[in-house]
Amino acid sequence: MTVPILKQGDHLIASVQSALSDAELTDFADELAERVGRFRSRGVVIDVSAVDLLDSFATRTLRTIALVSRLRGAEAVIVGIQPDVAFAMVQLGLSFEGVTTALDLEEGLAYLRRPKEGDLGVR
Amino acid sequence: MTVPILKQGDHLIASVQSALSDAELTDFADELAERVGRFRSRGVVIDVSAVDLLDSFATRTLRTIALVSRLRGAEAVIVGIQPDVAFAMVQLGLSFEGVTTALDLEEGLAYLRRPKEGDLGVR
Amino acid sequence: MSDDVRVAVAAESDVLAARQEGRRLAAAAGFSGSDLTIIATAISEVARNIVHYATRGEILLRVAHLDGRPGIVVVARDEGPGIPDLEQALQDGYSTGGGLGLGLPGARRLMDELEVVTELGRGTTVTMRKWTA
Amino acid sequence: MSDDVRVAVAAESDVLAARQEGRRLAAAAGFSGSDLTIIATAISEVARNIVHYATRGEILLRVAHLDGRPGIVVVARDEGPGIPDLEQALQDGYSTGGGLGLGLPGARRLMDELEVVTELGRGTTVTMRKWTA
Ligand SMILES: Nc1ncnc2c1ncn2[C@@H]1O[C@H](COP(=O)(O)OP(=O)(O)O)[C@@H](O)[C@H]1O
Ligand SMILES: Nc1ncnc2c1ncn2[C@@H]1O[C@H](COP(=O)(O)OP(=O)(O)O)[C@@H](O)[C@H]1O
Repeated sequence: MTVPILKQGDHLIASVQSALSDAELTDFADELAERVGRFRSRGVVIDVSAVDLLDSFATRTLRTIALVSRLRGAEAVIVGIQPDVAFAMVQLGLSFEGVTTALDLEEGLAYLRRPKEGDLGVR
Repeated sequence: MTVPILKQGDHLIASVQSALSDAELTDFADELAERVGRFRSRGVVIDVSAVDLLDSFATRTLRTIALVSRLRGAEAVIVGIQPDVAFAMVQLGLSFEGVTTALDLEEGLAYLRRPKEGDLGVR
Repeated sequence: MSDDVRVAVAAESDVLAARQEGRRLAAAAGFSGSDLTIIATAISEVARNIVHYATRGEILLRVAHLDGRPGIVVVARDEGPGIPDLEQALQDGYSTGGGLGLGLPGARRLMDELEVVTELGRGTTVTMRKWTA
Repeated sequence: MSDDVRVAVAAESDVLAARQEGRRLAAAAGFSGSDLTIIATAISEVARNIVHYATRGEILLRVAHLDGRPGIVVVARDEGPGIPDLEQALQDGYSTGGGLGLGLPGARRLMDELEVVTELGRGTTVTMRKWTA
């Protein structure tokens, strides 16, 4: 199983499936970094709404993926963390420190499409 | 006793009553995470002005609730910590590390409504 | 002594009762303002430890005097498992139950005195005192 | 005991199997909602540690009771290298493997009880318990 990555205009949307193995997560990280370059993407949404559990390894990996995207020039948002998953993460002591999170895909895309400082003169 | 949660536009306002039991605090955590999703809330104010004591368990739970809200895409602010309560918390060694606190409901809402990066060019 | 108060502690609602009684008795002893909250907070920590680590026990509250100054004595007693490493348990951040590990050291900071007597398999007694200014 | 479940852990896919079994048994014990995810997350951490630090081992899952309350007991056992400094290993942020160092202390926060028995060159056994409310 791999992570489907869709291109939507300037942005990439990656939907992480439940119970992704560590190797698959690592492949996904490589793949996403490569596509950000190929498509010159400005933003990445990582959707984890299908994920039923984020342990310390998965959290660290997703956070790394988000930070790598940013270094490659694309903002990243992690969306769709389920309530139970969020609750267990926080109890465990985990966070996506330094990474933006949003409720779902729609909010994530809205965040990426928000007017930014650089757009000031345009309108 | 449950925690009343009011919806006000984009935001949720939860008023924690005094002497909430641990089970009630945990129910409140679940309920709030669910409502953030249902109402697509962008911010949450947790008002503890009616609370006459915050021990280490209650502090940990409220902090968890605030961090879970953020993972679900809603900023959280804890408001209304009474002077006596704050004093005892500090003596005990407690803090809401990593969570924004504000004086009262008004300041909390003002914080959530502050202009953010995305609002720059628009108005 | 008419001022003696005993609260049986076996559930969380008893923790709330113990801190209310503590607040009341501390006021009777002459404490006021933030001291009442400080004393109730210390009681909350040791009472919660009884529920969490020993399942059941009791809190005894008493007005006492030191050199004529009134104060309050709080005894939290249980016949639970005892504390294997008391020195660690009194340090900030040490918890075997997933807590913040601030209960005992924090209560010590809130009160004037805190002593723990514990024996493995026999139980734990925490005695705390605070005197009016 | 029909409720005993054993999952051999030697690869990452076994970690996924162990947490699925844990979720199933926890539901059978009467846990629901976020508790199921909490228990599965704790299992994931100790199972991953087996793969990462001991190469292979096993997870044993069992329904148990405390004062009539049902709960779940999780035992993660391996014959790997053991943990040289257990006290440090139980602290937030300590990792010899480049991890976040939150696995053991985090699992302790997620569960009601967590104990580790370890001997250098002999192996490690982590026992965790959680009781229904
Ligand atoms: N009444 C008790 N019986 C047995 N063990 C206790 C008791 N009170 C405290 N302890 C032990 O001392 C440790 C530290 O207690 P404390 O500082 O209150 O932190 P916390 O309650 O957050 O764990 C506990 O984790 C527990 O192992
Ligand atoms: N089963 C085990 N066998 C040997 N060492 C272990 C085992 N589990 C944990 N450890 C040691 O304890 C340390 C802390 O573990 P943990 O808190 O889970 O953090 P992490 O897994 O991120 O390193 C590990 O880095 C490792 O040195």
